[in-house]
Amino acid sequence: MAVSSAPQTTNRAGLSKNDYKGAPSTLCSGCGHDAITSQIINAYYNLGIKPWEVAKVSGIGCSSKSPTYFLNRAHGFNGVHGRMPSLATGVAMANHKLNIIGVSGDGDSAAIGTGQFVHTMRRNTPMVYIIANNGVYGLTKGQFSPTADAGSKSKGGRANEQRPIDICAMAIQLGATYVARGFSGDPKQLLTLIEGAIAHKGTALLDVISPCVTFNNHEGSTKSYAYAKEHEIRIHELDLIPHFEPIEVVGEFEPGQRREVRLHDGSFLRIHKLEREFDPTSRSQALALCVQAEERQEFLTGLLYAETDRQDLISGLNVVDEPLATLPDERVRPSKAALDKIMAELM
Amino acid sequence: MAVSSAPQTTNRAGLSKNDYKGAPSTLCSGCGHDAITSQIINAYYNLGIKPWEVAKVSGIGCSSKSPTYFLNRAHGFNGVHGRMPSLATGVAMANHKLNIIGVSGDGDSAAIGTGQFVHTMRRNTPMVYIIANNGVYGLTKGQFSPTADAGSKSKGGRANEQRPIDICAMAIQLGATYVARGFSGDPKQLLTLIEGAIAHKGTALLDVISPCVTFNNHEGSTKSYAYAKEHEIRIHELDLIPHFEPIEVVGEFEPGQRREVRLHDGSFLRIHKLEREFDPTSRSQALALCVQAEERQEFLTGLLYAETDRQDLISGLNVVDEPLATLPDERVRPSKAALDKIMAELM
Amino acid sequence: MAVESILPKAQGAGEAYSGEPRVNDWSIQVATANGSGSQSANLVLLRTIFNMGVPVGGKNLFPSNIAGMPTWFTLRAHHKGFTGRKKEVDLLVAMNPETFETDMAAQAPGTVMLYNTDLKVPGQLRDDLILYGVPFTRLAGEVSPDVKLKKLLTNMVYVGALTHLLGLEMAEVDKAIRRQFKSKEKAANLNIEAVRKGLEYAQANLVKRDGLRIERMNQNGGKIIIEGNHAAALGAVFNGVTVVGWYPITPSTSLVEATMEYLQELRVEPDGKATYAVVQAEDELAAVGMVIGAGWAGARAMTATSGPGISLMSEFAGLAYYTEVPGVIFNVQRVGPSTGLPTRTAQGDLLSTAFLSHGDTKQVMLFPRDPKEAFDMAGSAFDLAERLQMLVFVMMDLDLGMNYWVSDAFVYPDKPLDRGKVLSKADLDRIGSFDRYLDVDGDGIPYRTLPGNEHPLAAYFTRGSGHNASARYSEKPEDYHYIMDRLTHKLETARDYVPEPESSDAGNKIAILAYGTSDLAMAECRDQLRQEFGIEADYLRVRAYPFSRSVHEFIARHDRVYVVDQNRDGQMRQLLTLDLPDDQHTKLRSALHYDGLPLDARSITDAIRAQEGK
Amino acid sequence: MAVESILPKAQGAGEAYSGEPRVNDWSIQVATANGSGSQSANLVLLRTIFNMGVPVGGKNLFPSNIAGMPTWFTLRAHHKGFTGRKKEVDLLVAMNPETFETDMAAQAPGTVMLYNTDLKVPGQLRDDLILYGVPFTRLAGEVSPDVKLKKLLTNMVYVGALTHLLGLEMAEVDKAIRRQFKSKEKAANLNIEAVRKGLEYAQANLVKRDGLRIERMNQNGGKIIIEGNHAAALGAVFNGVTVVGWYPITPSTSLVEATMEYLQELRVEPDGKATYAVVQAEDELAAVGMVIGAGWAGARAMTATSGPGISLMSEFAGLAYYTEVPGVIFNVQRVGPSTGLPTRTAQGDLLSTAFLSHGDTKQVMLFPRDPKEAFDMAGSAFDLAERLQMLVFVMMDLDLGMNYWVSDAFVYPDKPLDRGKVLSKADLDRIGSFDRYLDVDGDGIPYRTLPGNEHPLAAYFTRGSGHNASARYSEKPEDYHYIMDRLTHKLETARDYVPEPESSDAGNKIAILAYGTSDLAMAECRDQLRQEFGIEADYLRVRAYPFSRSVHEFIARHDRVYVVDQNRDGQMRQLLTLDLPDDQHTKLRSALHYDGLPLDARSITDAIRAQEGK
Ligand SMILES: Cc1ncc(C[n+]2csc(CCOP(=O)(O)OP(=O)(O)O)c2C)c(N)n1
Ligand SMILES: Cc1ncc(C[n+]2csc(CCOP(=O)(O)OP(=O)(O)O)c2C)c(N)n1
Ligand code: SF4
Ligand code: SF4
Ligand SMILES: [Mg+2]
Ligand SMILES: [Mg+2]
Repeated sequence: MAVSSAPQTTNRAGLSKNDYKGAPSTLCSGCGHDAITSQIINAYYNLGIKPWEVAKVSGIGCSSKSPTYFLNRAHGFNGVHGRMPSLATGVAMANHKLNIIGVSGDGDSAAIGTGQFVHTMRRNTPMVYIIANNGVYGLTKGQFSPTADAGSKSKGGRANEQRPIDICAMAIQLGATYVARGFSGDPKQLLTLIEGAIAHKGTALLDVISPCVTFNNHEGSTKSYAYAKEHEIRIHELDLIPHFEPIEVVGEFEPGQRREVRLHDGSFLRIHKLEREFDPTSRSQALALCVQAEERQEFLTGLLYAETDRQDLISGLNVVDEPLATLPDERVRPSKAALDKIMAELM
Repeated sequence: MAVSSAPQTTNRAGLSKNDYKGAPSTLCSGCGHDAITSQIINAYYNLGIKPWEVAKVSGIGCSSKSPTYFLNRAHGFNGVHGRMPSLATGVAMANHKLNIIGVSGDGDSAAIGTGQFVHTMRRNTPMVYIIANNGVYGLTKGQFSPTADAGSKSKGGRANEQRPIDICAMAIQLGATYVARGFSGDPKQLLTLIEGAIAHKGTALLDVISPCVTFNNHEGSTKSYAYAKEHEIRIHELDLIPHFEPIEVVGEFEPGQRREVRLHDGSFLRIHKLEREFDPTSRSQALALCVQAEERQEFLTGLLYAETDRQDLISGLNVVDEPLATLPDERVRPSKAALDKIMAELM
Repeated sequence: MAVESILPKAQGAGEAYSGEPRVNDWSIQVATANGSGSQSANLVLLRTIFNMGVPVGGKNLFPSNIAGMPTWFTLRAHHKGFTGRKKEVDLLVAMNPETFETDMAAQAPGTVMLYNTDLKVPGQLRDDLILYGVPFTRLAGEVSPDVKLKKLLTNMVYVGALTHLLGLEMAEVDKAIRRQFKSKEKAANLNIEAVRKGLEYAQANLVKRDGLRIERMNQNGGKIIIEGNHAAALGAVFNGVTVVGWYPITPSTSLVEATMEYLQELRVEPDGKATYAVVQAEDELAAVGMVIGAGWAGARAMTATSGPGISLMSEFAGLAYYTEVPGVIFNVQRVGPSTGLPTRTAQGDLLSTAFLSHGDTKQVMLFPRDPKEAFDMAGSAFDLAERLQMLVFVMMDLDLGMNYWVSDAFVYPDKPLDRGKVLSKADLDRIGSFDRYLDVDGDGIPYRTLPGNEHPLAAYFTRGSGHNASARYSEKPEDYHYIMDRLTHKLETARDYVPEPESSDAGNKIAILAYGTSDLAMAECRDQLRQEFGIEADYLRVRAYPFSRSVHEFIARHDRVYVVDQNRDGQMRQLLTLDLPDDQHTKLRSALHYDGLPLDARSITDAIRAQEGK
Repeated sequence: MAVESILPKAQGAGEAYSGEPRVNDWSIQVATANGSGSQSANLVLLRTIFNMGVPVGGKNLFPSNIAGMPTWFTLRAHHKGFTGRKKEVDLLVAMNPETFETDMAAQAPGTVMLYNTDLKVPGQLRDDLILYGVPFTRLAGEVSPDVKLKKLLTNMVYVGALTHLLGLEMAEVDKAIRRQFKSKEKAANLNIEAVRKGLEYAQANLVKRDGLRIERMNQNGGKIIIEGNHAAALGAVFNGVTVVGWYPITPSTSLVEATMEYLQELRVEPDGKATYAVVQAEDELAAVGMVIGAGWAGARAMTATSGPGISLMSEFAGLAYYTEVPGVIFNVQRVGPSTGLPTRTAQGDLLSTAFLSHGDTKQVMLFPRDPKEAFDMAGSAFDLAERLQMLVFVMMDLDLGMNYWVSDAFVYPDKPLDRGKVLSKADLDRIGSFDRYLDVDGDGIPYRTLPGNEHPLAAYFTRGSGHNASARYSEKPEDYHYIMDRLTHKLETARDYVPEPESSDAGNKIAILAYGTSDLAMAECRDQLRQEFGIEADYLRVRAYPFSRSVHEFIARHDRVYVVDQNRDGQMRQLLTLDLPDDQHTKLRSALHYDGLPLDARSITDAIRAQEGK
C-alpha cells in the first residue's frame, strides 16, 4: 500500500515484519529476484494477511528459489521445472481458503512451462502468479530465454534471433483477469501491483523485469538493470486503497485524470493517468498497447488489464465452503444405503 | 488455385490426381477432416509439387490420422500426442528441401501440445501447419477441447465454462507469418488458403473449423456443421495466382478493392475486399480483428495475417544447400589435422 | 455358394441334432462394425444369461476408431464359472460383411455360424460349419422402415434367433431389454419386437442342428454386472476422493467420467455444493501436478491414465517419491509400446511404473483382478497413499476397465479413512517439535503438516532437491543418505501395509503365480492342467508391489513357480527376480500372453505343460 | 587461538620435517566459495602437476547455486596412477570463512592445513594439524588494490605457497598460467606476480614441517587435460552429427555448448554455411522430438540432458523404440530422485533408462569411463543408433562431464560412418520390394528409406500405433507378435554390435565389475584389497547394455562378482540379475557408493572386504 500510514511495528493481524520474512537469500548479491522478494514481504505485511494462510509454490530456477526467502511461516512447495501452475491448481482445489502465490521465471513459465502457463491463464485459477523475468536462464548460466528481445545480446556477445514472447500480451489474450508488468528496480510501483494482485480474486499475473546481474546485465542486453531503469515507462501511477483503510479524499488530480478499479476484497486500485489515454479494463486496448509497445520497443510498466467480474476456477466448481482437504469422513463418504441402492440397480 | 484452367488429367509435374491420394479414410463418414484431406490433395496437385518431396507429420487424434489419407507417395510420421511440431522441426533441420505439412487437432495442438505450438509459431519453422478444429477430442469421444466456445453445449447437454483459445490470435501474437482460418464446409476458400500456405516460406498456420459429426454436431454446439455454415463470415474473397501461371487481367473490381500478397515462391494471393476495411499484413489490425470477433462471437474465415519478409528458422540457421541428413562423410567429419591440432592444444 | 444367393429355406435345413446337448459351456462371438449399435444387443444377451443364473462373461474387441471398423463381442458361459475368454468360438454371429470371410475362415469345423442372409458378401459358405441363415436386415425392416433404426434393430434380431437356438427364456430377454432401455419404453418395445421377429423366424425356419444349450442355474445371487472402470470410480467416490485432475485417454477415460457422474449423484450437499473438485487438465503432466499439489495440501487426489500418460508423469512421479506426497493414479493399461494398440489389453507397464522416474525412484502398485477388487483397492489406494505418503498406482487394464464383468456386489467400507500421519496444531502443541522428514516411529514414515496450520512449527518447505530431516536444503552426503535410506525403509514397511496375496496352497511342488485380470482364466487353466495333463498346481495371486513377505514364503515352499504375465518381457517375473533371494530365482518360469486379447486359459496351460514336458 | 589473532610469525613455526618424504602421493582440498574465481588457480595447479609428468586428477565439488556458496576442489596426485578421489585430505587449503570451522574439524590429526590468516573467523585452530598461515588477502592486495581483482588473485597466492610447500617447479607454474590466460598477457603477468608473492612469502616464513612433495615423473606423454563433456562434444562433431535439439540442464549443458563451439569452429564450409543445425528447444520433450524427427529424416541427431530431462523424454523414447528411429541421447547423470543434487554425481538412471517408456520398451546404453572413451563412444553411439535404428543413451555422469580429466589423446576415427540399412532409389530399383518392418537379414533389423526418396516403393507411414511388417496399421495379434518378437531379436543382435567389456582376468575366484567413472578408482581398490587384505580380484568393466555375451562368460568363470554401483539400489547389479541365467545370480554382490561425491577406492574396498569377512 503505497499510500501507507505512519511506521508501525505490527500490522492489523498483530504481526511484525519479521513474521513475514524467510531464510536468507542465497542468490547472487544484487539479483533482481531479491528485490521482488522484499516487496512480496511488504505486501503481505501491509495487507495483514496471516502468513500461514498463504501457500507458496514455485518451479525451478533462481527465481523459483525465492519462496524460501519470504514468509517462513507459510508452507512452500518448490516443484519441478515449469510445472508450478499445476501444483498451484491442485492446492487451490484442495484448499480454496489458502492464498496462493506462485513464483516462476521466464524460462520456467515461457519455455518448458508454456502449456501450464497458458491453461492457467485461461482457467483463471485464483492465485498470484509472479514471473521474475530476466530474459535468461539464470540457474543454468545465461542461455537466452523465450522472453529475450530480438537483437538483445548475450554475455558472450551473440544477438538473439528469436522474436520474444510478451508474457503480458499472452496472458491478456488468454483470459487472465489481472495482468501487470513491474520492474524490480521500481519497488514502490511493484509493491502496489503485488498488493493489488493479492486483493484480486482470479489469476493475477505479474511479469516483473528482474535483471540477472550475473548473466544478463551487460551492455547490449535489453534486460539489464541500466537498460530497464533508463527505458521504463510507467503507463500510470497507482495507489492501493486497502479495504480496511478509510478512503482519504485527495484533491490534487484533475477530474478525468483518475479512475478506480475495485478489487474483490473491497480494496481498490486508484489509477492516476499519465501520458496515455488507456483503459486497463478494456481487453482490446490492453492488447493494442502491447502490440504497439513491441513495435516501438517500449518497456511499459503498470496495470495493463483488470477484469474483476469474471468467475474464477474455484467459484466455477461450486465447492463447499470448507477446504475439501480436511472434510470429515462422513462428508466425503456417501451412506451405506447409497451403495446398496447402486448395487441393487446393478444386480 | 481457385482460378483454375480447364480440366486436365495431369499437372505440371506430369502426375495425375491419383498420385496425390492416400489410403481410404477410416474416419466417420461426413467427418470434416476428410473434407480437409480432399483440399490438401487438390492443393498439392494444383501446385504440381512432387509428393515424394513432401513429408507428412502429425500427432494423435482423428485429425492426426489424416496424413494416411493423402499423398501416399510421401513419407509420413504419425507421432505422439501434441508433439508433431518438434518432429516437424527435426525433419526441417535434417532436410530443408522437404515440404513439410503437419496436421493436428485442437486437442493435439491447443491442449497437450500448447508448448510446442507456441514455440513453433515463434520460430517460424517452415511448414504448413493445419489444425482441424472441431472443439472436441474426437478420438476419445467428445470431451471439450480448449477451443470449445464458452457456453457451447456438449452432446450430453453440458455447457462449456472455459474461455476458448483462439488459435489464430495466439499464432499471430506469437509471430507466425501466415495465419488463416478456414472451414471444411467451404472447400473453395480452403483450397486457396492451403495453396497459399504451401507457397509461403515460414510457418503457415491454418485453423480449419472441421465439424466432428459424431460428437459435436448437435444443436447448441458452435462447432457444428450447421452452425458454422450459417455463421461463417468470409472477411474477403481470395484467389491464388501460382508462380507458374501468367497473371490474367481481371477488370471486374473497383480500384482499391483488391490487393495482392506476394508469396515466397513467386505466387501471390489476390484479395478482394469484402465488407471490412482490413489489411492482413498488419499484425495489430489482425489482432484487433480477432478480439473483436471474440467479443461479437463472430466466425471469421480468410487470410488473417501474412508477413512475407521474415526469415524462417532454417534460413536463420544458414545451413548448406544440400540436406544435412545425407551429406557425405567428408563434409561432416573434420580432418585428422583438425583433431591433431585440438589434441596438441590440450596437451 | 455365395451368401448373396442363399435362399431362406436352405439356412436351417439339415438333420436335427441328436447328440448330447452341450449345456452351459460355450462361447459366442458376434462380429459387427463399431458404431453400429450392437453393444445393446450384446448386453441384453449377457444380462439374459446372467439372469438365468449361469456364470457368464463378455468381452468387447474393438478398434481404435470411432465408427465403421470391425468389432467383435465374445461371450462365454460356463457352468463351472470358467468365464474367461476362450480361443475357440462355438457359435459365430456373422453380421459384418467386411470380415465375413475371415471370420468364417477362422472357425474350426463344426462351429455354429448364425449369419445375416441379407449381407452382400461374395464367396462360398463353408459346408463343414453348422449354418443358420436369417434375413436379419429384412426382419428388422419389418419392425421399422427408418434406416437408422433398422440398423440398430438388426442386432436385436440376432438376439431373437439366439433365443431360439440356445433356449434363452424370452421373459428374461424381455426384462433385460426393459432394463437396458430404462425409461425409454418406446425404444424397449421396438427392440422387443425385433427380438420376437428373430425368435419367430428361427422357430419357423431353423432346425436345431447343434448341441449348444442353456439351462437355468443359480450362480449369480448377490452378483452384479459392471465395468471395472465404474467399480474403481465408485471405490474412489466411497473412499473420500475430493480432487480429480485428468486428461482423457483410452481406456482410462470412462473411469474418470464415471467418477464425475457418481460424484455428481452422491457428493453434492443439500445446498447444492460439491465435496469434490474435478478439473480436466491440458495434459497428463498437469493432471498429475494437480494431484500432487492437492495431495500436498492434504486432499485425497487422483487421476487416471494409461501408458503414454504414465510415461509423461514420470518426472512428477519422482518428485512425489522424494518429497513424500500422497496421490492415487489409476493406470488402466493398454498395449504398448508407444501408442501401441490403444483398445487392446495388456499388463505391460509394471517395470516402467515400478521404476517410474530417474535416480533410484520406486513406486507402489496394486493389482485388482475384478470390479469388486477395483472398488476395494481404490479405497486401499487412498489409505496407502496417505499412510505411506507416496503415489499409489492402481494397475488396472483395458480388459478390467472397459468390459462388463459379473462381480460380487461391493461391500460398504466401514473402516474410517486412514489419513496417515498428519499433525494438527494441537498435536504440535503437545509434541513441541516437528521435523518433516525424520523417522520418529522407526517405520521409515515421517510426519507431515498441512498448509494452513497456524502453529509456529508447522510450516516447512517441500522441495525435490536435496533436503535433510528438517526439510532444509542440503547437499550433505549424510543428509542425502539419511533420506534415501529411510525411503528404502519405508518401502520395506509398505510390505506390511499392502494387500496380502491370495493363495491356494495344497502343498504341490508346482505353482502358478498371476495377478490382475489373469486371475479370471486361472481356475480353468488349473483345471485343464489337472484334467488333461495330470499337473496339480498351487496358486498365488499377487495383489501389490512391493511384495508382501508371504509372496516370498509361498515361492520358497515351491519348486517351480510359473509367473503369468500379459506382456512380452515377463515383467512380473522380472520384479520378483529383483525382489527374491538369489537362490530362489531358478524357480521362476514365465507363462506369457501378449497379443492384445484378454487372457485365455489355454495359452497358459500350453505354456506350462510345454515347460513341464507334457 | 582464534584465526583472527594468528601472527604471521607463528604460521610456519615449529620443527622442520625430518621423516620420509611422501613423494607424489597426496591429495589436496581447496575450500572456497563459488563464483570467487578459484577455478583458474586450481587449474593452474592441476596443469603444473600434469606438466611435471605426475599422474593427477582434479574434481570440483560445487553447489547448485550461482555464487557465494561453498565449493571444494580436490586434487589427487599419485605415482601409481591412482588419481581418483581419496576420502582423506592430506593438505587442506582453507580459503572460505563460511566453512573454515567445519573444514578444519573434518580433518584427521596430522593433516596439513594452509589457511588465510586474513580471514575473520572465530574459534580455535586445532593444534594436532600441521598449520601454515599466510596472509593471502594482504599479499594479493600488494599485487592489485582493485577489489575485484584482489579477490581473484588471492587464489593465485595459495598456488605460490603450495609451490614452495610441495616443490612445484615455478617454470611450470609460469607456463600453466600463461596457457590459462592465453592471449591476455596482462592478466597472466598479474597472476604470476601473485604466485610469486605467495611463493616468496612462504619461502621466507614457512618452515616445511610435512613430508608432502612432488618429484618430476614422465607419465603424461601423449595425454591431454579435458572435461568429459568437451570430449563427447568432439566425438559428436568428428562423427558426423548434423542436428542438435537441446534444453539446458546441469550437468549436460556444457556438453551441448561445447558441441556448438566445435561445430562453429570445424563444421562451417568456406562459403560460411554450416553442415549442422542446432536449435535450443523449449523443453526436453521438444528436444528429443527434434532428434527423432531428424533421425527419421536420416540425420545424425543428438541431444544431451540429465535425469529430469530423461524422465520427460520417456513417452518419445517409446515412440522411437517402436517406430525404430535412430538418435543419440547423452545422459549426463546427476543425483536423483527428482531435482536431487543437481551438481553432484551419480549413476542413478540405469534402470529408468533401460526401461524408459511404458509397455515392454527397452533401450540401449553405453558407459564411457573417461574423456577418451566419451569421444570414442559418441562415435559408436551414432553408428549403433543408425545400425540398430534405435535411440542410444550415452550414460555419462557429472564427474566425467564437468571435471577436468587427464586422458589419453583421442585417436582420429578413420572408419567410415556406419549409416545403417538405408535403401536408396537405386537399391529399390534393384530389389524391387520394400517392407519397412520386415526382418530380411535374420538379425532383427529391418531396412528403411528416407523421405525424399522418389522411388514408388519408398514412401511408408511411420506410426507409434500397431503396424505390420509393411508398416501398415494393424491390430492383428500375429502382426503385433511379429514386430515385438523381432524387436527382442534386434536387442539380441545388439549384443554383437555394442562395445565389448574390458577385463583383466587372472583366474581368481573373486571379481569386481564396474562401469563408467567408477573405473578410475578400481585399480587403487584392487591394489588396496591385495595389499591390505590379501584379496586378489579380477576385473571387468561393462561398456554397454544390452550386455555383450562376454559379460556372461566372465561372470560364469567367477564365484563372487562385486558389482560397483554409484546408486542406492545397485542398478547395474539389477540389470545383470535380469540378464544372467538364474543360476548365476547368487554370485552377484553389490558394492555401493551414493552420496553424490565421486567414487573413492576406499569405499569399495571396505564394502568388499566386509562381505569377504575381512
Ligand atoms: C526438466 C528440467 N529441465 C531443465 C532443468 C534445468 N534448469 C534449471 S533452472 C532452468 C532455467 C531457469 O530459468 P528461469 O526460469 O528464467 O529462472 P532464472 O534462473 O532465470 O531466475 C533450467 C533450464 C531442470 N531443472 N529441469
Ligand atoms: C499422451 C496421450 N494422452 C492422451 C491420449 C488420448 N488421446 C488421443 S487423441 C486425443 C484428443 C484428440 O483431440 P484432437 O486433437 O482435437 O483430435 P480430434 O480427434 O478431435 O480430431 C486424446 C486425448 C494420447 N493418445 N496420448
Ligand atoms: S544467476 Fe542471475 S538470476 Fe540467478 S541468482 Fe544470480 S543474478 Fe539472480
Ligand atoms: S469422431 Fe468426430 S472427429 Fe473423429 S472421425 Fe468421427 S466425426 Fe471425425
Ligand atoms: Mg530467467
Ligand atoms: Mg478435436
